[in-house]
Amino acid sequence: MLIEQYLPIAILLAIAIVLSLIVVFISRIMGPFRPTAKKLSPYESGMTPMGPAVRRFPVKFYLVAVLFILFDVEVIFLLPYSILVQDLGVYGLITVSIFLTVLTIGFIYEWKKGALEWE
Amino acid sequence: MDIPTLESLNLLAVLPAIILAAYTGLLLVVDLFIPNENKQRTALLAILGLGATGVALGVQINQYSAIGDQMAFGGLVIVDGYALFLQGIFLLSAILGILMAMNYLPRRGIERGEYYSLILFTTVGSMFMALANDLMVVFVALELLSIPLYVLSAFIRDDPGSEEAGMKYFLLGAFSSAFFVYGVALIYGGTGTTSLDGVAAVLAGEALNLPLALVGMGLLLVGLGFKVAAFPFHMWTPDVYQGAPTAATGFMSVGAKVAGFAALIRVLVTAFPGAAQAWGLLVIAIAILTMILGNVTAISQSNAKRMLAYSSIAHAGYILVALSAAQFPELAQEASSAALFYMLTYTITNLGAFAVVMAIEKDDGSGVEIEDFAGLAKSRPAVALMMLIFMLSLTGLPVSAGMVGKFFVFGVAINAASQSVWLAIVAIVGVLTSVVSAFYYMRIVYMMYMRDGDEEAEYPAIKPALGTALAVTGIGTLVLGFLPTLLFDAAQRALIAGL
Amino acid sequence: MQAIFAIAPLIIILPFAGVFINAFFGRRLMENPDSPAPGIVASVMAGGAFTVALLLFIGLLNDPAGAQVPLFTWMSIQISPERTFVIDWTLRVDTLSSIMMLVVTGVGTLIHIYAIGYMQFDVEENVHKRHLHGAEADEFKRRYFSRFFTFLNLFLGSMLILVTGNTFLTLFVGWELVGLCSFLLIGFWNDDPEKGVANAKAANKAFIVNRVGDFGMLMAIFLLFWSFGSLQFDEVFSRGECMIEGSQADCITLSPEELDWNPAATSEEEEARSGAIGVLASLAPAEEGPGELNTLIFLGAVGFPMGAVVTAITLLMLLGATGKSAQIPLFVWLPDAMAGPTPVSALIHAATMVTAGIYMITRSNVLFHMAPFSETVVAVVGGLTALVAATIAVAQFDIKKVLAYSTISQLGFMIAAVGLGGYVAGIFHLATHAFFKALLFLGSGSVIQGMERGILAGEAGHGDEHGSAHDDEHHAEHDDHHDDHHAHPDPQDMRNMGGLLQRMPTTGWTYIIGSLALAGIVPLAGFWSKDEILLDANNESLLVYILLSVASFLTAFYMTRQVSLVFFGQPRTDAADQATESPGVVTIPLIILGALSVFGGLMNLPFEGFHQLGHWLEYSVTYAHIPKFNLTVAVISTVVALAAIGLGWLVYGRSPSQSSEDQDPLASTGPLFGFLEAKWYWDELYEAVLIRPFTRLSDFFANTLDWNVFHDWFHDTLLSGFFVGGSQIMSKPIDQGVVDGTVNGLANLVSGSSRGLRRIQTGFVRNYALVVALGVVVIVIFLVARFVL
Amino acid sequence: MLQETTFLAPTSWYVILSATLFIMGMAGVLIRRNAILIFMSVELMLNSANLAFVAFARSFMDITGQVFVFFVITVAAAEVAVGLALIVAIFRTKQSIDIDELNTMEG
Repeated sequence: MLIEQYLPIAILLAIAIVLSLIVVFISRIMGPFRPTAKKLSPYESGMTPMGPAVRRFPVKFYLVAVLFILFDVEVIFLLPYSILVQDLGVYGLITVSIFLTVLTIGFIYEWKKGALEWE
Repeated sequence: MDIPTLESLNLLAVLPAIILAAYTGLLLVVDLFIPNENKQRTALLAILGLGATGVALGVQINQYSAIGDQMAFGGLVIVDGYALFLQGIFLLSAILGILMAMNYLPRRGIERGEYYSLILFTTVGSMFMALANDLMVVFVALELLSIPLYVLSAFIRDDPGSEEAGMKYFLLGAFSSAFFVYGVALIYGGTGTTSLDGVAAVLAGEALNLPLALVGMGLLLVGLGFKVAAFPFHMWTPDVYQGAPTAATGFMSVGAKVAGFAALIRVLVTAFPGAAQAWGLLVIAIAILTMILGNVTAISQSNAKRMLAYSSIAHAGYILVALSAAQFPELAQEASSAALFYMLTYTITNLGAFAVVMAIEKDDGSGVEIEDFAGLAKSRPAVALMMLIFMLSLTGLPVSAGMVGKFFVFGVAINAASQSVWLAIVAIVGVLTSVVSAFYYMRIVYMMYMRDGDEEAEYPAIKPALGTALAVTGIGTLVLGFLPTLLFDAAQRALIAGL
Repeated sequence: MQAIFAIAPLIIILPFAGVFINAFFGRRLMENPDSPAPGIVASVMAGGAFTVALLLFIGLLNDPAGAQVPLFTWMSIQISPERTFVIDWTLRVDTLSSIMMLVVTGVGTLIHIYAIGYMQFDVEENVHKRHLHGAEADEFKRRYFSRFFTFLNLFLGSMLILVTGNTFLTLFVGWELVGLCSFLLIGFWNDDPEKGVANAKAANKAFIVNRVGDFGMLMAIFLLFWSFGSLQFDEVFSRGECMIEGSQADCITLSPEELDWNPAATSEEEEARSGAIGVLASLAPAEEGPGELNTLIFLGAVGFPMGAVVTAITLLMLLGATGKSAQIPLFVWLPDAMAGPTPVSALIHAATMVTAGIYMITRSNVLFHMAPFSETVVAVVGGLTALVAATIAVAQFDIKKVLAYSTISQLGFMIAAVGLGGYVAGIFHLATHAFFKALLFLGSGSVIQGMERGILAGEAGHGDEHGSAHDDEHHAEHDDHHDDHHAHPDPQDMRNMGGLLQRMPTTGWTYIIGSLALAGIVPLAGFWSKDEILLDANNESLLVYILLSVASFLTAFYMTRQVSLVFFGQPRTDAADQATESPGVVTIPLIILGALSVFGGLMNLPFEGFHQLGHWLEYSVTYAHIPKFNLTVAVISTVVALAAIGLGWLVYGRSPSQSSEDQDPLASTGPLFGFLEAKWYWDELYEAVLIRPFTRLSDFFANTLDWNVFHDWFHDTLLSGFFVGGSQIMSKPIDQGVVDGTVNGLANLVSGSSRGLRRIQTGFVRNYALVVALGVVVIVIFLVARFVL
Repeated sequence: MLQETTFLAPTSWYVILSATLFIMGMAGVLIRRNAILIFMSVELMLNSANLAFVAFARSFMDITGQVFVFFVITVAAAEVAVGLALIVAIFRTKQSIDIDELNTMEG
């Protein structure tokens, strides 16, 4: 294969970038721009804004993030398997089910530990 | 493409490890349904599982002479005498570790079922460290071993010391394992394989890219050197040992260290006989520095746990002495068996020492200063006697396990001295430093027997669990001292086919 | 081997049985807290060991070749595919070890018996000191009385392990065990209200000083194993002699039958043997010396001439001997060791343990014979020690201190003897010295307790007019030093004694006999053995001869001084006045030992046909030789001794001082006497030469190796050059507590550097990471360099 | 084993890149004070190793390297889990994750 075959992709990229830029700036270019404090204040559906827009996330999010990572990883192993599922046959099935059992154990654990209850 | 079959996995060969792994997962779930007030059951269950594993292991050891070495997981894992012997050590230390914890955790009010599961996880990791025949397995085992330890050392919630210990251990551990991984990457780049035999073969023949592999080996040395707390990768040890709950410290001081050596010896001896001179010199240098630093720094410690941490660094040095003799192929076997035996004696003695520390530690975790040993001989003669035994053994005075272990280790170094005079030097440094070590070990003896503690200092009651642990370790130390041949032969037989 | 030798293991088993009994049932044996049961058990065991020793001795009379009685295989290590290194625990019964066994068990038994009486009183007194009453007191008695005898038996067993060992390793095990016992027994009263700490310190001093010696031993053993491939006595010696002409390889792979030649071979057997090994035929002691020992011994990659290696080994052994046998420079621990109860001083620090060094050297006579240089060093060290210690003894006032230094000096005699190749003389003196020095120590113990009884009596309140008058005049005219000197007279200070001969006749007379024996008066035991040593010295080296002669002059002198201070003249304190004789259990051993001190010489008279000991030892000591009796030497030594006694009598005996405050007559020599009284400032010398420099050096370590320096350099200069804020990591100075004072000068060095090293441990994760990273860099550089170069 | 084609970058480039990343990660660990940043630096080191693995695997046309990468990623995830938990715990007690404040133990 040759470098030329990348050309369409390159063009597509270029167009995408240009378009997005246009979309972003067109309003600024076209419309009038007379800022006031109210206008600049973050929009909270009409209410007067309270506190800074940027706040610390509660630790819960760390927890969720961690859990996400853990279960995200299993995809790494499942993807190759899913491709070869036919060839691997029983052997693959058993192996993967072992893998999933282990993950499930982890899942049961955090479930019982209440990591999944939001409040 | 060829699909491996379940037969090709040869799971039977690694049955003990698999049993333990499965059991651990199970225990983790079962523990959820055990009410908090009697987590002791979890501990008993854990011991049960270890026992079952032990049985399986025993059967294997029995058949070993008949069957010989086996491969499993298509050569990723090798089951030889070396692995069997070490697995034995790991199970022993795990059982003892749990026994101690059963008494200790409730007192500190930190008993949670996870503790026991975590110990089992670590043990599985250690076992695979010993079984590994492929850097991939070594790496996964290494992490499976380390990560639970991070948690264990931070196990006392919102106790700054414990948290600090956990954090330090974790950051540095991750740091060093990064080196390890990169080392593997370089070796893979240099030789095109990660299997130990493969690497050896390539290095023996026309290496694809030798310096890459060599540097990779160096980085492996870093990663494993960190686990065994060898200079200059020892820095985490004192802080972690001091901050972590004593039960965890005791377990960590043997389990992790021995596992680290298990992999270190296996990797260097199996995969890098080609580069023996290179790592030989490195190991010698590291051994010398480790022994000196550990022993010397231990002297000015005032906290018993910290002192023992430095002493454990020193002992890593002694084991390295044996390893450094293993650079000569004809001595590799003797050297490794000396190391194995030393690790066994060290495991038992050191666990015992920590058990004593736990026996005098107060419920708030204080009372582990060396001064707190004062007058122990009066108030707790039995415990003091135990500590005396352990201290003598750690010093290496006759007739104790430690003396025999040192004798073998230095003996093999002396033998190897006919090959390179460095070995002589390392042996001499070893003897000198163990003389030095008498200073700080005897200081505890002096405290116990020649100083009066305050009379009303009352120590926590010793529950049967801890008592058992103490008895086992104490008797073990003496037996190993008087009848070393018993196990040394075992250690050697372990090596006949191994490595 | 004779059937009788099969009982050899008993000699070790019995004492340990005693240990077991006393350790576990000792207290139960003492239902009545005053019952001497544990003591009796221990004594019986010791006596049993003695009978075993006797039986073995008889066995040896029939079969002098002796035997090696295997106990069990201690360890076996696969050195290399074809060779296994086995250490059997084998008891070696030969003429040399049997002599040692007899002395150890014999004297040991007597001292055990004596200790029964002594310790009952001693424990009683410690109960008083601690103001214990009722059950508490009883428990105290039970604990300490039985503990003492446990230790004593343990010592006996260990000492026997030492002398019966068949390999250097077993010897070393015994070596360490006796060291441990001495440590335990010196610190026996470590919880004594006043002297407790001092005792503990003394114990530690002994322990640590001995570690230095042990280090020498250990290195010697490693070297031995390294160059001769074995630790078994016979193998080592035969291989050694083989290597004089053969190569290391040939000799180490001698076939077994060549190995088990027995050193007791008589000369023609030796011829045969040398034929067998094929190298000893040409070996005549005359033509030996480093010159001949130029075959290479390979240590590591390099080969050294055999002479050098053997010299190194023997010198290291000497270091070990100076530790155990309290020779220059390591003798400082022995005087402090007198902190232990008197039976301990007698048994361990006079009769047996301290002679281990002499035994060890005699045992290795083959090696020493190969290294003339070491022999000279040994002889000179011995001679010097003999002289120096003797001078110190002249100016001591503590009755036990005098004996302690006298012991050091006598050990010097023995070391000098073995250094001169006079192994017979050395062992001979070892035996006789064991008799009379044990006697003297036990006597002193009896004296001390007599004094203490006197003190108790005084406290009980009936001090007669003489005493009280004495009392007043002191209160009237003397400063408070003398005041409390008198109020609580130190029962060990000879200035407080005097005129005890009437009050303690048995003790007194036996003591006098002992001192005469020590002074070397015909025909007492001491004369013959010392004369034999002087003979050797006279033949071998003039220097040593002079040293020893002066030393023996001083010996006679200070003994006279002591005897006249203690037993003659008027009592100088009430205590001395009311001192009373000790009970039979104490005095009977004195009498027996007295008899031994008188007739002990018979075992080896220097006349043709009377050299029993000499011929006896020839079976086990390859280079034993018997010097020709030389009348002039004998006469000179006698004259010297008599002169010294006369002088001593003139100075001390004729006009005995009346009160305990009188100056010592010799004090007129001013600084000299002070110098001697201060023990040549030996400890201060160590303080100045070792400890203080070490401390300074360690400060140097602490400050120069200080992590801050390195760190600031690294971080501020390198890292913070690129990144901000790295430098304040290290800003926290660390000051750590001082090491507990239990470690001596050497430790100061180590602990100093230790504190230095501690600074590296800053507690900052990033520094740890930094160190790791540096380690990585070094390793990688090393490996790359290896590959590139 | 490796047939060089015109447009494939030579393996050495990847290795050099990975080495650079590794060093950067190392430096990050040494100079950062925020636990999370240190932790991310460690992750950077791990991933630089992954890059090397993949590059080598490609040059050898061998799958092992890629499999290893899977394992590294997995383990890294596990480490993240533990690490974050620790950091959170410490933040709860100390209200800060500046690791230079973790120096109560020393010597």
